[in-house]
Amino acid sequence: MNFDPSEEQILLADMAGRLLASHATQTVRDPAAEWRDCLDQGLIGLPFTEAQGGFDGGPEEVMIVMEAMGRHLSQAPYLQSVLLAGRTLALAGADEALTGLLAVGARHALALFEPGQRYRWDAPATRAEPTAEGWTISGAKVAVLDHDGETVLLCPAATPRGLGLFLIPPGTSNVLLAIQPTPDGRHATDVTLDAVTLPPEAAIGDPARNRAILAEAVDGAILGACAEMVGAMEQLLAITVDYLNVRQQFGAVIGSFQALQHRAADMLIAIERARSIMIYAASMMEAPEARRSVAVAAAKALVNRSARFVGQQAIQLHGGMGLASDYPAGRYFQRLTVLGMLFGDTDHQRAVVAAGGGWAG
Amino acid sequence: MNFDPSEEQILLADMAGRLLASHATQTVRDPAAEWRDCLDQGLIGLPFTEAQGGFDGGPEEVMIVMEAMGRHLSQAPYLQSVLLAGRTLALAGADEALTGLLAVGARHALALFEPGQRYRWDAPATRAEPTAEGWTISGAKVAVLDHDGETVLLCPAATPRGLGLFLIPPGTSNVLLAIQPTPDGRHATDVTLDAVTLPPEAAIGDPARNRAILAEAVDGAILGACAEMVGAMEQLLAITVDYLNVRQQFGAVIGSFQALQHRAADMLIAIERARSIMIYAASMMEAPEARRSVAVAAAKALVNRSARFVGQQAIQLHGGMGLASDYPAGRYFQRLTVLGMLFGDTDHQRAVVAAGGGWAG
Amino acid sequence: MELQFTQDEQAFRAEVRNYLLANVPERIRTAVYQEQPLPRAWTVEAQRILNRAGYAVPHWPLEWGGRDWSAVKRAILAEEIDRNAVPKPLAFNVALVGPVIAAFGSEAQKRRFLPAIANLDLWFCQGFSEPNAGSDLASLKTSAVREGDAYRVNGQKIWTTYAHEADWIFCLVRTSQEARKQQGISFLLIDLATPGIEVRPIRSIDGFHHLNEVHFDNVLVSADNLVGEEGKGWDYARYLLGQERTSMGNVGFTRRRLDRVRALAEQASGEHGAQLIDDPAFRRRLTWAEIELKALEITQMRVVASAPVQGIDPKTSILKTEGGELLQRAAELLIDTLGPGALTAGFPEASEDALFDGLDARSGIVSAYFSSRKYSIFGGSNEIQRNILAGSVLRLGRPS
Amino acid sequence: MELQFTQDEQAFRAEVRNYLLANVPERIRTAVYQEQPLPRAWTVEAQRILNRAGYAVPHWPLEWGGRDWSAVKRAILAEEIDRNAVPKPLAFNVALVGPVIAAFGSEAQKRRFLPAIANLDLWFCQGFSEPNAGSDLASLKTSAVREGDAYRVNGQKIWTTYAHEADWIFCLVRTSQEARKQQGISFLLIDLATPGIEVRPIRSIDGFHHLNEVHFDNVLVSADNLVGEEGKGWDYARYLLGQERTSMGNVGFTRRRLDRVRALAEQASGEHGAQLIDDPAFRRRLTWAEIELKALEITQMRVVASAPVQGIDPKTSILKTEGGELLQRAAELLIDTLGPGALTAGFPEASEDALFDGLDARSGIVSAYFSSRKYSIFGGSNEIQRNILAGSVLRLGRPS
Repeated sequence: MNFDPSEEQILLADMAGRLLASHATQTVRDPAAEWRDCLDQGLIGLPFTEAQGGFDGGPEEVMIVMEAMGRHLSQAPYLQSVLLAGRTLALAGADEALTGLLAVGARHALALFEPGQRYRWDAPATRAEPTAEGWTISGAKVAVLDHDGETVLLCPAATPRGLGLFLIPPGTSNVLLAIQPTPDGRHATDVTLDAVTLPPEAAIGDPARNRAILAEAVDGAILGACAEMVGAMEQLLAITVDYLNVRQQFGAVIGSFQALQHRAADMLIAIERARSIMIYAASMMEAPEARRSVAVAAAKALVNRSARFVGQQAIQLHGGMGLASDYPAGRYFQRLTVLGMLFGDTDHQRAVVAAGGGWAG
Repeated sequence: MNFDPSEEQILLADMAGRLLASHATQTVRDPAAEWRDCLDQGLIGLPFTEAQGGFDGGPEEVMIVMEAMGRHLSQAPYLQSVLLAGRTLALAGADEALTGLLAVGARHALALFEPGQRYRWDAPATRAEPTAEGWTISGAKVAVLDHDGETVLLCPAATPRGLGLFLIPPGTSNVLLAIQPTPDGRHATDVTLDAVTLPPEAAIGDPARNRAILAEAVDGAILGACAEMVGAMEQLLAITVDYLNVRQQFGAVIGSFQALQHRAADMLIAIERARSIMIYAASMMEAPEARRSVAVAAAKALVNRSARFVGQQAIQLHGGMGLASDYPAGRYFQRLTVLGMLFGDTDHQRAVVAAGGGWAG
Repeated sequence: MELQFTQDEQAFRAEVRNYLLANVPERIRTAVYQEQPLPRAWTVEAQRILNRAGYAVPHWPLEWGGRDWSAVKRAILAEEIDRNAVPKPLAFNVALVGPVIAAFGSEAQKRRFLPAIANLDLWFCQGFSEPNAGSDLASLKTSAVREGDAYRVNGQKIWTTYAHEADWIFCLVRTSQEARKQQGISFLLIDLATPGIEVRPIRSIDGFHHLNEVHFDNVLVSADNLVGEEGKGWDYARYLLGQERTSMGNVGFTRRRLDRVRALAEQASGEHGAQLIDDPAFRRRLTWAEIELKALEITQMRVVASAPVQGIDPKTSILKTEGGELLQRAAELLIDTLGPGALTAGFPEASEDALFDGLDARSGIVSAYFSSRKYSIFGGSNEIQRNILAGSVLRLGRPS
Repeated sequence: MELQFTQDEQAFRAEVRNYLLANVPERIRTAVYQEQPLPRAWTVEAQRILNRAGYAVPHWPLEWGGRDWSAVKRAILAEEIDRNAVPKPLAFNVALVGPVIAAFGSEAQKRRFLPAIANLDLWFCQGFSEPNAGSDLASLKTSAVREGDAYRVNGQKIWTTYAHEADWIFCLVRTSQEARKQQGISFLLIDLATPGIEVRPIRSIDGFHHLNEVHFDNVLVSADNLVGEEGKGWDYARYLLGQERTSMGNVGFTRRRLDRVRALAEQASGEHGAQLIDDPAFRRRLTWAEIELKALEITQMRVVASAPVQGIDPKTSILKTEGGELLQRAAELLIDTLGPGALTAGFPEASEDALFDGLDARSGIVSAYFSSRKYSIFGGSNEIQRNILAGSVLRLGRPS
């Protein structure tokens, strides 16, 4: 065992940090430019194999990049288009679409959730029927992060042969998008599919394997979300400590009050705990699915819980300033809140662990 | 609404406080003498009607007395012999036994729990079969508080006609007692009944009503336990505050450290919360059973949770001193722990509330 | 002791509820239930409906519209207003500035302001906090220098809720630099239309605009608008903070939120076909919140229905602390009913015209989660409340 | 990064486990598993079995019995000892006084003490805390006055675990009144059989006798028993507290407790016929504890398997705090498996002869709940740990 980053990993962390920091300091952020820079610097290709046109990054490298994303509140659609949809394309062998992502940054988005199913995604009510010309898909998807009118939708749907996966290009007829801003300055979209017709080649993957493919991509993305949250929490604690050491009340910096000191210590404890369970999940990414998914769910449960605590306490320690959205603390709180609700809230993830029964080691 | 004690209630509180304080200051406590004093001063008769030979005390008076019991860590078997077994006798119309209690303090104990049923008591596996000479009872009971070789056992058992209630005098053959000290200096007993033969008049109450009778007595006793815990918590907080204002470390009394101050404030908050929910339960003692039992379960759940927090934090704030059983803090912690496990732990009681669904008001 | 509501109190509750349901328009109650921001006119409309029935200022002196109802009845009234999703009478008017004017104001001030305050003909906001005087209010710096019949006011207030909706502001200002920090402070009423005042919006983390900075640049205020004596502002502020504790626990509001949580969780799907309410983890959390709310209800009533406590009643700080934390817990439960749908619930931009565009009941829930953080910060943070409990109540740190 | 155990580390774990299971008698492991107090002889027996395999003092210098195993391997060893219910090597010997003698003792002291300490031929207890020097250790008053070749020791130590079982005590004593508080302190080894020493029992809230007061009344101690230099005791104590952090999180112990909770909850009935483990509320608590323990395992390994952190490693205080809190949580789960049966589990009297009478596995559980409170108190309370995290790590209260 060894938890120290290699030289290459240190270089990667520096590069990603510099790139994202340069966007974080802009008055008006430009997610598209941030995404372009990610492409130019090879971050988009990071988690794909050389054979796929990528750079062979593993879970450690994903953690490094996603922590930087969290630290700088990146608005690039990396979690969605690279870790979730992108890795699904790679696992499903959708080479053409993957090339579009890696070569020109063509954005894809995986639609996991449906109305009335909460965080379950493996038994969609959306149905795809084979037709003479290809497929007809009907159904509804909700809360697709970073999906909009220019994104290719990757859509799971029930087919007569099992779980299908379909690529729906932007502008396809009978696809209705309801795009909403998220509280963290990104956007998410509800999608209605009303007898959408698709050509045969829109189906990717293999109904016998698609569930497992999605599970693997989702687990990888959850690990990425955990890392983004850990990065965001660390930066939020740093901002909070700085504030405590500057803000004066009753003739002293408020950081000298023991009750506030212990609260900050509890935040640090919560963050280190989150980091450790994230590392555990990363170490289990190659394990069989049953063990991997329990590890990932445990990580998200504990990171979620830490994030709610750290986010709320950071606001509390900032007093009125924490409630102003132009001050950075609130932005981090909003980001942590959104990520906490993504892929499964704390109760959901804890229940997944409990259902998995004990630990294998 | 009005929460101020009447003049009579103030006198009762003073009397009970003085009586119990006089025993609390003895180096070696004498529970029998304490019990005798309770009899002499009319405390045993308190919760019974005048017609029964008592003094017509209601839930408010029971709260007052039991708070004093908690405050002084009384070892008199009041909770068991008066509130639990005594009130069962009264509700079941077992006049002769009740007279023994009221006239000479004859101790009774109600056996609620059985092996493998945790906190459920309404469907005993213990069976009583009618015979030519009366009854034969077999079964096992566990954790009968304050029961010993001189106590009349009040024993619920399944009969062909429904839930039976049986009086088993001390010394009855084939009754095996395993008496154990409890961590709070009292004792509790596991009872084995191996074909115990009883005369016909051993059966009291009415199988059609016994479950409701027991439910009412148990709810009343739970309210009493809550009050004992509230009294114990208040005294424990007072002891802790005194200690914090005396103990010096790093050149200051430790009560001047803000983190410890806030902990003590949280203890106070927890205690007031416990007191309020106890009052709510008291206000519901005359309500229909379904509402009463939800209110009582809610009270025990919240008082339990408060007590675990207050007890543990009192020990923590005392440091090493809290771990020494000769120092009073530890004794209160032990008492709170035992009471917390009586009648149902926090999860059990909360589940009772959840099963009862919402609140009627 | 009389641990239950009397017949009379129960009848009063029914009377209040009937009046509210019969008189306050559904559209207003729906917006409040969904925690959407109200148009100014609706807030005014609702308060006038309450005022008509004597429900806006029952705790005021009789001659200014008060009623001789017991504190228990006033607590019932406050609870029913909140529980039935009726907008509360504007606290800045009826609970803060009104009682101060009634107690310390001149007859002319009373006549001019009190009826207008009760009826929300004038909307007041509160100018206490400053950038460097939050919890430590005595450090405030906004100055008011006497010049003949007027004061010249300079300085800045911050976190001023609804300053952009208000007509007037009541301020603590420093009228003397020489006295002990607390003594140089006076209580001044200022018309926000006076030249030299600039109100700047602060966007909140809930996406809305409630808060403001108020800047005073050589603002001339008639000395007629000084309340009471110069230099006594600190005492008046303390008096004001000690007023009307009948709704300090926010019991009715939390009750309404938890009722809504339960309603939503009965509609929402859980993960295995069942309703969310049947999910053991969710139900456990809701049950705890309901148990704690019941305790808080009793604590609230203990504050109002017991003999006044000598000195500081610890229950006041407890009500503030617990009331706020429970509201926050209820907001967490609310947002958790949404599941992934919280991401597309919508989130308001700060611009005024977006106030109702694209926002629905779900959006109000998301905003409510964020905005609820204020309950442990404003009005004396929970840390300040715990300082009070430890120091003034438990008397910690004072070796005997 | 290498986030998994290597083949070599896994093989080492298997080797350790096999040795422990093959060599440590079942009766000892059962008593440890059931958290019953061990007879002194069993503790000694177990440590000698460990010492034989190099498992008692692997972190010591090679010449005194240490092994050149990596910190990860030593952490694995510590975890396996705890997890398999083998008595830990006596910490006072192997983790505290041993390393100090090895680092600062004379050659004669090393030869005399180190092998005996490793093999538990001599049992040491720790004389640091005093009635008025707990968290504030620098205030200690026990004096050692040099008289020729000896020190005359007067004073009192308290909370001395196992003083009634021990042969020797290592003490911090004040050898100079003049220096700065920390500088007048020396590190002295004292034979408990020396005239003038009285050990008085302190009964614990778990019903047992572990703790003691140790009184020194004109006790003459040979100056040969001074470790290192006079006046350097504070530095040695700091050195000692910085030693061996491979088991600071108590990961193996908590793992064992949680395994036992799971085993008991699979046997115990729930309330509706099912097993307790299937009760959603109980399972939820157990799952959380298991998740947190997994995080703590990784934190523990991060402490031992990463490059040393410059300055204070925050993870050390976190390990101490979280490790203790998790042990306490596991104890709560343990006692909660008993239900009402906790009342008749039995509770030990303080008298020695009652040590095993009437006590069974259930009694050990009840006592464990009470005794576990010590983990957040002794060895630097959790409040002290949070002070360290806030002050030395986050550097709070130091305006930049």
